[in-house]
Amino acid sequence: MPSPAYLLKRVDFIFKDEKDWKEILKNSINRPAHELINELISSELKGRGGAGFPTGLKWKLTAEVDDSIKYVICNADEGEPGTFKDREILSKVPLKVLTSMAVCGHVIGSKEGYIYLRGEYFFLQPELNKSIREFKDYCNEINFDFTIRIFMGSGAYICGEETALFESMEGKRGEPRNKPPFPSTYGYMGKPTVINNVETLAHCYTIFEYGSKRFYDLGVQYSRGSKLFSVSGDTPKPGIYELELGMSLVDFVDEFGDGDTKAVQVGGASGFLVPRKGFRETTIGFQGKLTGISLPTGGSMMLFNSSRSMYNVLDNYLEFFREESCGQCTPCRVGCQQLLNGIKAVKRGEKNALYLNKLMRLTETMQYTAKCGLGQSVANSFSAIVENFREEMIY
Amino acid sequence: MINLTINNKKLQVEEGTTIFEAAKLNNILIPHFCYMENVHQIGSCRICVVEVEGGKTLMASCVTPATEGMIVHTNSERVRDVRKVIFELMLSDHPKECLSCWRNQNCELQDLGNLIQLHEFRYEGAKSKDVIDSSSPSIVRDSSKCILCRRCVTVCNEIQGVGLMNPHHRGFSTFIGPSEDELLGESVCTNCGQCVLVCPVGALKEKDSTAAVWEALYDKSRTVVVQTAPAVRAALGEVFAYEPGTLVTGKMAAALHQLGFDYVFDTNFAADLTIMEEGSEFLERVTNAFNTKEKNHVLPMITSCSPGWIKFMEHRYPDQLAHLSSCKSPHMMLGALTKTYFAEKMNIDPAKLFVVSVMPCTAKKFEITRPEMFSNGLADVDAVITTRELGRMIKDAGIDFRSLEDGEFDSPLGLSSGAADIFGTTGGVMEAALRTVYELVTGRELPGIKLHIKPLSGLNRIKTAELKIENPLPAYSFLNGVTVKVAVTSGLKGAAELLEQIKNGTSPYHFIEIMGCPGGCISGGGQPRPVNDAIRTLRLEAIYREDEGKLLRKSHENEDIQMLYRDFLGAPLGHKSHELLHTVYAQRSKN
Amino acid sequence: MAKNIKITINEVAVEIESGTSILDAARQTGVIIPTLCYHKDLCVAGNCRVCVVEIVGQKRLSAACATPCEDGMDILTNSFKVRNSRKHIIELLLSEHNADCTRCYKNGNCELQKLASDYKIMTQDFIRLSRSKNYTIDHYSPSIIKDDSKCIRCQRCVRTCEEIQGVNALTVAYKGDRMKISTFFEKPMNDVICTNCGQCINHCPTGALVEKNYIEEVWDAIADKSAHVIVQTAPAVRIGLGEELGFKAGTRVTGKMVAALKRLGFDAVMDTDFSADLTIMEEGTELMMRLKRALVDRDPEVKLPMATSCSPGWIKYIEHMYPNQLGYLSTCKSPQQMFGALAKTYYAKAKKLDPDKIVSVSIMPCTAKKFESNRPEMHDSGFRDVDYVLTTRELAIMIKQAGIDFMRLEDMPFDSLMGESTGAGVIFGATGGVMEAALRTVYELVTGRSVPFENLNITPVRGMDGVKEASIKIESPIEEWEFLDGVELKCAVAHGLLNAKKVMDSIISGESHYHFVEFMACPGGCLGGGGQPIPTNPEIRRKRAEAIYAEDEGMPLRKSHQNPEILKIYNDFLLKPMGERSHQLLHTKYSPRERF
Amino acid sequence: MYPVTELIKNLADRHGRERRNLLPILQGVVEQEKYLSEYSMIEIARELDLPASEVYGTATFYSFLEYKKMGKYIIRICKTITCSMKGKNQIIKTIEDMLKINVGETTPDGNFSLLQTNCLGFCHKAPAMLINYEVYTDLTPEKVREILTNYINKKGREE
Repeated sequence: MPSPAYLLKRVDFIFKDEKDWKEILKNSINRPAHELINELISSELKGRGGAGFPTGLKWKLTAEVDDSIKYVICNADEGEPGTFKDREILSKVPLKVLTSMAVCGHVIGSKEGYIYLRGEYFFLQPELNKSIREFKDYCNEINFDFTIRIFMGSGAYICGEETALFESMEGKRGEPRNKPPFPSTYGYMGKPTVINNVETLAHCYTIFEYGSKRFYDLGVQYSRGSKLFSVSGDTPKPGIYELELGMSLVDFVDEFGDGDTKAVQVGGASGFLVPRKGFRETTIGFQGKLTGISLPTGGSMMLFNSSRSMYNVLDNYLEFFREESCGQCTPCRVGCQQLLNGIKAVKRGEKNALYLNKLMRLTETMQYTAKCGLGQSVANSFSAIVENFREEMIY
Repeated sequence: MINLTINNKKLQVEEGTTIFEAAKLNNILIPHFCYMENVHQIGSCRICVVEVEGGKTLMASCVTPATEGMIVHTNSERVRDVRKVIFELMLSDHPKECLSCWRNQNCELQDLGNLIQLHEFRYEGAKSKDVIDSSSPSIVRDSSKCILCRRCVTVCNEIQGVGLMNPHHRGFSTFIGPSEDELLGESVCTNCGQCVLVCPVGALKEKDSTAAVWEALYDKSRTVVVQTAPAVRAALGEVFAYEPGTLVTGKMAAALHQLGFDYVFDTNFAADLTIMEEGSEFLERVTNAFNTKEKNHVLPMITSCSPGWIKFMEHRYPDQLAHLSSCKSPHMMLGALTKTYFAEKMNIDPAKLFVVSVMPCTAKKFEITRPEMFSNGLADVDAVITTRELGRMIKDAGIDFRSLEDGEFDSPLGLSSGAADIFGTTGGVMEAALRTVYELVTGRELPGIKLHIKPLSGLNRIKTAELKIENPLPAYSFLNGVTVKVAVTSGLKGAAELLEQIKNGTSPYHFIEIMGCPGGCISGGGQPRPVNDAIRTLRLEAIYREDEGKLLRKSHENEDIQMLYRDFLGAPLGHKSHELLHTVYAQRSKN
Repeated sequence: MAKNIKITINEVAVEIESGTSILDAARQTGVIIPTLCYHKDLCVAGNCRVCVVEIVGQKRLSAACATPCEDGMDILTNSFKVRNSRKHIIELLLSEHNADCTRCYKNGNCELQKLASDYKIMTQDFIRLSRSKNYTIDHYSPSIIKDDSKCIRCQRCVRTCEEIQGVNALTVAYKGDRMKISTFFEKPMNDVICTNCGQCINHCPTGALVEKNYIEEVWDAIADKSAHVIVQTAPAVRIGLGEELGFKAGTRVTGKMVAALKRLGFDAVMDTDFSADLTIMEEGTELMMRLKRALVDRDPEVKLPMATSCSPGWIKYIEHMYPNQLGYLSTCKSPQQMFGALAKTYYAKAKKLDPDKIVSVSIMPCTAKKFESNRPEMHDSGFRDVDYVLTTRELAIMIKQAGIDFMRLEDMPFDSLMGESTGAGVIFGATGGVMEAALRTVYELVTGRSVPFENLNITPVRGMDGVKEASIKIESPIEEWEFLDGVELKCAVAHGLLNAKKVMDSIISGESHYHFVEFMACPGGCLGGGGQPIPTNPEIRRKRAEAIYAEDEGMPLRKSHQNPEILKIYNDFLLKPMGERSHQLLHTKYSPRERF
Repeated sequence: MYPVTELIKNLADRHGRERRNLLPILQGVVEQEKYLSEYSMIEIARELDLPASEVYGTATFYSFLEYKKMGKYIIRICKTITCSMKGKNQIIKTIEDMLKINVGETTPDGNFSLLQTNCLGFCHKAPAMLINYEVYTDLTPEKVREILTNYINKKGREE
């Protein structure tokens, strides 16, 4: 257990002003590419979208592929239930994101950047276009050839997955592709592509601004830096908070819970549900052997108090997955339906409680064999809820 | 001879052959369902109806004898429509779950559907009672799939004479099985599995033990030993589309290795051991009878390697149990030895050993649950899988059986003689025993071309033979001039006949071999389908081919057996043999 | 040469080329991995997940068909995790599937059925979803029946229609659990751009897409004593039928096929090859007349190159996609329709039969012929030229139904009057066959000498690559055609509609200028047609092609104009090719169709 | 020339006629017509030289691209976990009572359609809803009634 002094440390990097973005952009694009890459690698920044892939490595891999056309894409699809931080970033500090995209273009040798904005954020467009025009003018001023365009999604949670996003941008159904090949070699239009979450690019900006040391000092081993958390559910103060990674859940609940928190959903529907008895040994951060388990997260924290029935929670998640699955691969398309019908049958008493164990084994199969993250992560919350709240599932 | 025309093709057949047989002889196949060669033709399903010119109604070709000048159409419009309706009526009371049924792609109803090409859904009605009886360790009965073709009734009553499977009630609520509330596990069922063999659909199946075997295979802490019965290698090929009667011994061993079994032994080794034990027991009884004065000798001695037959005798002739040889069946012997002799030799903890036997027989699944089949607290054999189940496991593991190179059995329990191989067929055990006993008594080889006793081979129900003993070795001088009379039968009907003779004391024989299934183990309850006399003959010939192909032809010349006695058992019928290799029998209620 | 890498599969060390997928590597080492959405003709989709295998060290299982091997990989195709997952996936597929196999057309030849029986799915613990979904069956098209209750959504049909045919009649629609394979706005197959080529049927693993079968109607026709039922068999049927009845791919069963047809009860068994030779006479003459109008009369609106018109799938394709280029098509009917027209006129008169009583049945390797036979303009004989069209598969079913033991039949010859055929007629079944047959006759008519190729095999038009070109120089022709002296007759052959589109686009853009182009809708030509036995893949197509060319070499006559029955029909009935009666019976016109 | 065809022509000129411009064009049509009719899909396919079924397949994948007749204002209530915890059902009940339609239906006068949608990204101000492209958060039954009435009036004013 980290020392008690290690309480929640509020941090303020992301939403700090972005007034000197021009200057950062200018001297970043004058620094050699490998230096910028090493800066990112030494900062140990990991993807904030939820997958947690080291950003430095991602840029490095794509930079190494020699191809005249490459793309930089900012993934602003943010469909994960309970997550609303990207929208805040894009409305408050859009230029940070644009700068990081330009620097990435410089590092990997790409001239085109796209922001994949989800359909539900249609109202963000006018504001964002204004910033892009402003950014474009400055780029022409320092004759740095990098254009950024917005690509609007149309309401499909699966398009948050990187290869489904490429398919969607290519005008096709958002069905994830086979991996390998990975985006760094075969991304949008078959060209090498870097695709990063909005918040990850915002953190890159911080690293280019203050150097990797300031970022590295925050957080704990394996989970460096700070993270934006979207807090919602049964909490007196829902909203967005930038906290250091590696904090323990018990501190978090003390701060944000309403005193009667029964469970916390970390990382949205595809994340992990931690019951009260698990708070003590769970920390928020990427893998690595801190005491107990640590959970990668896209930042969504939903708190449930004892008035909530976990059966309804799981029913809602499975309904969400059943509808949002792209329907391409068997384990996910049919698996979600079986899980949903299964828990309904158990609740109505048509199947006895042992059927839940069969469904648990089914989720294991889905985890091992589904083609993309959606199908693989249905198991996380299902097993947690069925294991810890079995009575609520049956009666 | 009568001449008739079928599908305007002139034919000539003997008097009395049915239309179905007449067509079959001339390469015209008429769709049929309840008819089965060598079982029965009772015309109950009406699928094989044909139109005879001049006849008012359509006639069931399997029961209508051909008459002079008959003009038959097997495919007229009327016949095809009727056939479609009958087929649909059968289907209306059949579950539409082909893909999760164990008979998928090996089911006569599916093949018929492929032929009739029915695509309408006209009749949907009530479903008959859905009873699943899995009380027996060998056979599972699922009445929802039963088509009431009554093949199992004929097999159980006429061919096996056990008389358990019978139709009950009337009209739509007719069902086939033991009586209403009786369970297979507690009935007189001998688990011989002949009903499973002839069932065209999934109504009767062997109890699946592949799950337990897979579990053991994946459990790294256990050593998994497998043994294969003599009759398996002659039929396993049929699961992989080989012609019936192809020997696949080498490929079978290779496949078992690839499946992940740690040691692949051969039940044939234990068959040689059985000959040593049973042969000595027979000699002991004969010496009591002819040499010493007490009259408490019990002859004739009956072989005891068919568990189906043993359970039948325990039910039907409880007071003749003394005639049974006290030897266990070969695969139980090998199981016992594995957990004692082999475990010691390789210093493996017997509790960690998991013995699997691949058998052509479903009754063996019952046999391993008998209380006497445990030595020092451990079950001799932990799981029995049939030839069909082994075929499925091989397919399940994605092994391309046909392209396997031949593998070998592991020593020390893998070597076997030709005499052991012929255990698989009716008359085989007797011939193997006589080869050894005759040589022990006279010092000379058994007379007869290639060591075969001609009258004992073949498929007829009861076969007898006599063997005159002249100038035996001095130890057996009292046998000089004695003619040993032996009898062999397969199928419980024949067994009942011989037992009646014993019961009223008129049995002239000294040694009787009885197998539970007609044709012996080559057509046991666990063998691939279909089975008819032609296929039995092909498998029989394959077994004899394997026997003749071996240098080692007699059980007592098997060095590993001699080493086993030297190192472990001492002498046949010794103290250790009694403890591990012999068993007792229990009297069971008559009905 | 790609460098070799070392991997182990089921603890057996193997060396393979880097980049081969795990599936191919396993196949080379004799390990079978089950697949469903994988097909040799199509790209790798990796969406059924039945072929997942475990790579030691990785938590998740990877799809064998889509994962390339890397050096030092340790692959287990049957570990505990793999077996459990595979069983679950198959059970999931079954829970959505209408498992009433006894009544399904594909019973016994369905990949899902084989998979379920190989991997012994005995438990039935998932909820039956198929009952709660209102699946629809689309049986409006004369060629194809689409039954959604049997679809496992492996998308093989969508990929076929897109990659091989470029028609895109089928697509994947909706999302999540409502995802299904459907046409534009779920319209019946008959109302969308579908060319009925049947390639989707050939690539569908289950009974979701099957051909509309007329077995019952043909049986009733045979049983009707008053009707005179005649049957014609296409060139590609005789080398495909054997596969359905126990023979290896590529076995020629011509004689047995005729014997079986006679045993089934057809009154006259004749050969489409006869009308194939007839097509060569008609089409060859038409080509000559076009060349004459182009080179001699300098007629501006003559359309060159002339395109063959014997593949109805191709005809419907060009009517949809190039409605104003129909002039390129030869006006000849397909051999099947020519035969039908003649059957109810020439044959009826010769055999003194009432045409109304004649039922003309044709056995074709193709489902598009079913559509062609009920096109409005195919009634030139006063009645419907061809009443029923059966595919090779349907014929095999009828033979089984009639209880004929096909293996033991002795060969029998075709009946007279329209049964004679030449080697040129037989090779119609392979891609490049029509071109070769035409060149053999046209070259000889023009120059009096036979085609300058060894043993008459014009090899450049043979083989399986998408577009093939050939050109023959015409020297010192006979005086009637001397305007052709020195002309280089340029021809092309395209099979598969995507290749057809390439050739058509290059013709329209003026990039290439041929004189004569052969178009076939199906890859491999008719021998790979939508009605041929399933499975069909590249090796099987090659074996069937070899069989056809072997049949050609075995025929006594090798050129269409040597066929005695053809000469007889011309001087008895048709008088001369492209004559007045030919126009009335053997030629047709085409109608432009909406593309969407 | 139907107005839709012209609209599609302009969109195609603006975005381009490649496959990757399909989605922006579809969105443009939905913005104007509120749904993709059969006719408009065929026009798009003709304009981009794409098979019609591909356009249909892609359009039906995305929940915002409706392919059935929709009202002028499309109300989308978020039904994901936090919003449904915070009383989404009452909101739906109020709207159903006001507009006399159930979820998934359109008012007879063709003004309003009521749908449910997945997470809108306003969980901290749940429950939330979209009307066409406007977001309304922290909804209470009264607030909803008030929003709807001024939509109805605004609607009235335009006529």
